Amino acid sequence: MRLRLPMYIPRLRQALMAETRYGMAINRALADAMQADASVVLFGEDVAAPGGPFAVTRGLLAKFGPERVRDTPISEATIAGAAVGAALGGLKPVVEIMFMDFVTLAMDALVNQAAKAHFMFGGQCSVPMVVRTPHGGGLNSGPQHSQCLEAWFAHVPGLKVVVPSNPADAYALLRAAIADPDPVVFVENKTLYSIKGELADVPQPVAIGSARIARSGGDATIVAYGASVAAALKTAAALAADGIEAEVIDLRSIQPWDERTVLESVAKTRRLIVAHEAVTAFGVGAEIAARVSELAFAELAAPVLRVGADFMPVPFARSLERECLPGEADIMAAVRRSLDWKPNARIKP
Amino acid sequence: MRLRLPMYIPRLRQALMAETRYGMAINRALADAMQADASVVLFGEDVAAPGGPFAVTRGLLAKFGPERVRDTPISEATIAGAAVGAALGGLKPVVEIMFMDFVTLAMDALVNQAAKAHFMFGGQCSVPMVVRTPHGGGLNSGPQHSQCLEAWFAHVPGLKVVVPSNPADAYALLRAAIADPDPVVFVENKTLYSIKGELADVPQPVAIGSARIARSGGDATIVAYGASVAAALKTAAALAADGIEAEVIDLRSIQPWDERTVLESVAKTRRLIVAHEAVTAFGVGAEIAARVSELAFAELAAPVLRVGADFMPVPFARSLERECLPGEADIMAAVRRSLDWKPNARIKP
Amino acid sequence: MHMELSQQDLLSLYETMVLIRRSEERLSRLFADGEVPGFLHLSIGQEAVPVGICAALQAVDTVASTHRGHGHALAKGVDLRGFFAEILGREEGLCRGRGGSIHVADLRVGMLGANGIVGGGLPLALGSALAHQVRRTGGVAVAFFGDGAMAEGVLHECLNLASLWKLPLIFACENNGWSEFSPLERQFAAQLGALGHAFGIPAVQVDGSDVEAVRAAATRIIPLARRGDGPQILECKTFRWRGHYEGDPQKYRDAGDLADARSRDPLVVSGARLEATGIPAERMRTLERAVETRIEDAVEAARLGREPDYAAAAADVYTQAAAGAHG
Amino acid sequence: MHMELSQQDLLSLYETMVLIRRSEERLSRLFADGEVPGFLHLSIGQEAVPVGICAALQAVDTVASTHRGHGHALAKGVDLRGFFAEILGREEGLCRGRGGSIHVADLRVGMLGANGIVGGGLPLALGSALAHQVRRTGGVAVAFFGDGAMAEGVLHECLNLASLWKLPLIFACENNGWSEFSPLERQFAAQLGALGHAFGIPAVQVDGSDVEAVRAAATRIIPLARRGDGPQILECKTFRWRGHYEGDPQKYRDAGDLADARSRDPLVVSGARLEATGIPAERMRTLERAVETRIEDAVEAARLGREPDYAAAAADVYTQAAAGAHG
Ligand SMILES: Cc1ncc(C[n+]2csc(CCOP(=O)(O)OP(=O)(O)O)c2C)c(N)n1
Ligand SMILES: Cc1ncc(C[n+]2csc(CCOP(=O)(O)OP(=O)(O)O)c2C)c(N)n1
Ligand SMILES: [Mg+2]
Ligand SMILES: [Mg+2]
Repeated sequence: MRLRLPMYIPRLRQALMAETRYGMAINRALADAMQADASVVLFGEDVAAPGGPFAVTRGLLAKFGPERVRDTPISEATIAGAAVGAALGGLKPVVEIMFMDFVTLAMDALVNQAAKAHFMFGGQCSVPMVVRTPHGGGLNSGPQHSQCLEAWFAHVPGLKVVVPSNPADAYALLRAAIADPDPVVFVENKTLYSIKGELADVPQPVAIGSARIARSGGDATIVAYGASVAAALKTAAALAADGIEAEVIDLRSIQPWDERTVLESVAKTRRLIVAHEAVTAFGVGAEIAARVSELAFAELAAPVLRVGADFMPVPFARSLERECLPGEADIMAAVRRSLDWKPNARIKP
Repeated sequence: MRLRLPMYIPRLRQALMAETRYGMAINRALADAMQADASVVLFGEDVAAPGGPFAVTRGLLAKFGPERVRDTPISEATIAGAAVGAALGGLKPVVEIMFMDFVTLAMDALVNQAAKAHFMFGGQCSVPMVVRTPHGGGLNSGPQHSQCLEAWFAHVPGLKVVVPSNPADAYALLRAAIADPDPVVFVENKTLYSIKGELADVPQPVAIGSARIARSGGDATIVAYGASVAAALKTAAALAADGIEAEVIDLRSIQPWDERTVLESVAKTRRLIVAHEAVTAFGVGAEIAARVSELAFAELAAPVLRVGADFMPVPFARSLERECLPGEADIMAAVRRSLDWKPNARIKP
Repeated sequence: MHMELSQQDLLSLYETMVLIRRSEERLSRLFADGEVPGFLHLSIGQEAVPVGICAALQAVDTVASTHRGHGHALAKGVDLRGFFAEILGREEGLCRGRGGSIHVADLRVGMLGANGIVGGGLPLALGSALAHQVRRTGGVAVAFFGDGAMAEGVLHECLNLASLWKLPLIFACENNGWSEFSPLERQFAAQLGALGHAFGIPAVQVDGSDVEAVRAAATRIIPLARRGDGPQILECKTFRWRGHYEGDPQKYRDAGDLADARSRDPLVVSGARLEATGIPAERMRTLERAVETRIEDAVEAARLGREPDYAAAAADVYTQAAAGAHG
Repeated sequence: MHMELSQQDLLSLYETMVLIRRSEERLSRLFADGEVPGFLHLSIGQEAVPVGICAALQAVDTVASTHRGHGHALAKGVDLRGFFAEILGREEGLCRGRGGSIHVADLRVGMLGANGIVGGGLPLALGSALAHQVRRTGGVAVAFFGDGAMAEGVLHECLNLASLWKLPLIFACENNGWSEFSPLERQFAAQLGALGHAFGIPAVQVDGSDVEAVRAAATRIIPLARRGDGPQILECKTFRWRGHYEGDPQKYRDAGDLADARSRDPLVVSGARLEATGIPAERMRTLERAVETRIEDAVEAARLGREPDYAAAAADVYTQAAAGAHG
């Protein structure tokens, strides 16, 4: 239940809409879910006593005890596989894979077991589990600690994938993911952990699969998720100074993704830019671009353009990483290209 | 070097262009590569003494001995990881992952190690290894033995991905993959192993990244790879009976893929259908559709359409699997939709 | 060596073994006739392992199985009609025709599924054991796995985690000496017992062709896991009579090895034991015929079953219709 | 216990340990000053392990390292300037600034790279050992790994395969008792030696703070692997002085544990041994100053280095420009 707050009581509003960091919003979602449902358990590397490598699970061991909050050895395949078995056994495990790069060690459990059990066993059971994992660069962590691999999971029928961009969504989507009967890959961009945002005392729920219009505008649509939403919003603000109104859609869920909201926006703006931090080629943006290019073929005034990381492993050095990862300037350039696109421009192969 | 055969000596031509099965073409490529280069070694589950689960490596142990042709235990992570180390150590390992579904156990080695070493170590070294793995359904093998996961690898900078559709390409692309300094994922559709095709005594080389125009036509372009090429060709033949000439492009390589050949064809036909056996959503077709929709925006007379497996794990029962996997009828329907597309047709979200 | 079983108990074990044997023989014929789609891995010769272990289990207990899972399924009590209907790819199948032989599951009886991934059942069983522990169900989980699966890293991870967390988990190895077409000695350099020992997990080795011996060992160690002593290893030496899958000509196997395998028939071992208890031959034949009748009934029902419902399958990718589109 | 080393040999070991210690201390200051991007995992306190082992290696031998790899790199003889330039993210770095501390590699000296994936170096080293065996290089491969890595399944797979194939592979465990913020006893239920034993792999445990002891053990077992006896395990008990990474406040660690760690300083142990040989204190100071000069030179060079070349990086995703586009 959401409290509707009278806007003329700013002090109350303040109290109920405290500023919270993204990491702490996740922490609160975990605590609230564990409080509400004794079957929710947490395990992963260093999540219990140490409180998580990014301090996201801090305090939960003290609150819920060592039976429900557990440190595991460095055994990603078994962390994920045990989550499947635990989910089949009546628990709602929330497990952590410390960096998304390490899901490479847990793919069998996620793809061959978790994703398929409900379907493959004829609907006999569900697999209510959540895998939390941080993706993304920006910390100069180098090629094996910076990847965005969510497109892999979106390609696997049976998995859901969400990537919240702000504390309120992080809270609400994690609650939704834990409540969801199916396996959800919950992706957290590491650079977001410390960002602040409002989180209501009684936060509004968000359904998995529903996008959010982060800014309205009629001239072009920018679809983004995760850390790229902030870049898209900054780009839109800069464009507004030039009188161009970009609509920014925060996708929030990648699988399923909110096709309707995107298409409605494109029907209005006739221009679409998809931005994410993952490598452009064969990334999430490819599906959105392909789908919108098909369904809105007649409406589009310019080709759908994609903005993502350059085609390389995420490099270590500051200047290299900065140049590799997409930013405001790249989104801006894409919007400009879209706006400037001439109907009879012909790009030769 | 390719022999140019005078067409008026049909008997000689016969002799030099023997019919070979796809599986045997791979076998011959392995044997020829091992003969030519002592650093080529083979290992995997049941590849040596048993000759491979699909008999593809039969006879190689006898020919090249137990040092170079080895059976491994059931340890996919280590098979792939050892290939990386062996490649760094001066060998050219060709390893087998028995079903593509099991690459889920080998992702770390492929994605975090093999794909990145050349880049991440500043170009000091290369990783000349090949992972052979069969994908696809059609044998009622069920959800964990039928997946097509090539899109994952195409999304990883540093890996190359090829999917030959016929014996001659299987031979030539495997030789190219083994000769390639970088890691190549070599995908074999299981239903192709027994198909026959011509293979010259001195086969023509094929470069990774070069597509093949399998049939010429001016009315629509069908891009396909692997087992879907045959379905595309059958569709094209059926269309020809109605006076419609579809051009069929066999992509052969997924990463890199031959953008130029596809764009040239689309410039001519103005219509594109992409067909593959993998799940449509977030599949290889998404990238091709997104890219062509962008680069050929002005040329396209209809939206790029995609044909792939339905969004579900590949089901076991015959009727279910048949309905789930894409076939001629689906490609035909897509071509018809493309041809019938009206410029002002407006599909509501 | 182990406590004497009553004739009735022994007969009941024998009956389940006969059920598995005859079911698989029937499947073999159905496969030869083209009525079974896909692969078929038979466990003929290995029946005493699942039967002996499952006889020591309770309804709350759970088992995770392998690609060679018919015995585990039938011994854990899955519905026989649903079993045949599944393997024949029918809507009435336990998995509505979506899984087949290699994915037979019946969650109602704690059978968490056959598994197409070698070693895949190990962490599933571990997670199930965790659920038993946290939810205090009083149950234990059993991970069945073959000797070939011992080479997978996940065994190591599961031995370690089960030991650290003292999980009620039984590692039940069916050591038939073969991984597909390769013999154990070229596949695995360790003894499972020594491995368990390294992790502080007690291990028992038992003649997997002797259902009483398997049951006795299981009856001894399962209560230990149940009461909180932590994981236990039960290694059963057994024999695979048939090829790795139906249709496998077994060229890699010499006649001696095959003869060895057939020399230890769990049905013969137990049959002889039953005979020694003075059971009338007629009673045995009646039992066998009753089993065969049940099987024929299930086969007939499966044959008459419907084609699986495609729309229902498409709607079952997620537990409930999700918002938005998937593609 | 082990043969006496000449003063000269001992001094050379000591010198390399000083090189590692001072390099990491320097890196720590550079990190605090914001000159090192990313994470930094220091191996201060553990220097005797890589130095003792690498002293027993030949040029042809290869080592696969971990996230805590500075010691392995320097002991194996990577270029010092390239080392600092890499960690500071310069074009002149060993990896042209693309890898950083956690990916330092120098293939010319057989250093196959630090590794961001715990356990990731194990199969790499195994593959390298395979290459040594097949190509008859006469070399051995060393897999360095921490106690935390022992929980990864890949260790099990590698022990098995190395044993089956009798590979010239050294499993070199740096057991510092910590996996990030968690102590060994909550991470791993087995002893590495017992595990090795199960696979038929000989295991030696050694005081990893005593470089002579490490060298002696390495000198004994490496020739066994080299001559074809198969893999060997060398477990070195050692101490991590610093946090898991620089900036880690180590709240999870009590004062006693930290004091314990510091009580066994490999430099002090060897320094005392050297003193006992009657070496003049002046000679030691000269040596230390020479090392410091080399380090300062490398740091200065790195600081003056160029920003890495982005176009060159983009062109280096594959070994040579591939046909077609990647996206
Ligand atoms: C991860 C994985 N790798 C390989 C296979 C192919 N495969 C199926 S069964 C099998 C052999 C298994 O041997 P074992 O565990 O001893 O079981 P058994 O067949 O003897 O019952 C192999 C290699 C697989 N299904 N999964
Ligand atoms: C596959 C994987 N899982 C988790 C991590 C995160 N991580 C980095 S170091 C580390 C602890 C490693 O402990 P240990 O092997 O003992 O090495 P030490 O840090 O003590 O040298 C962890 C969990 C990782 N890098 N890779
Ligand atoms: Mg076996
Ligand atoms: Mg450690």
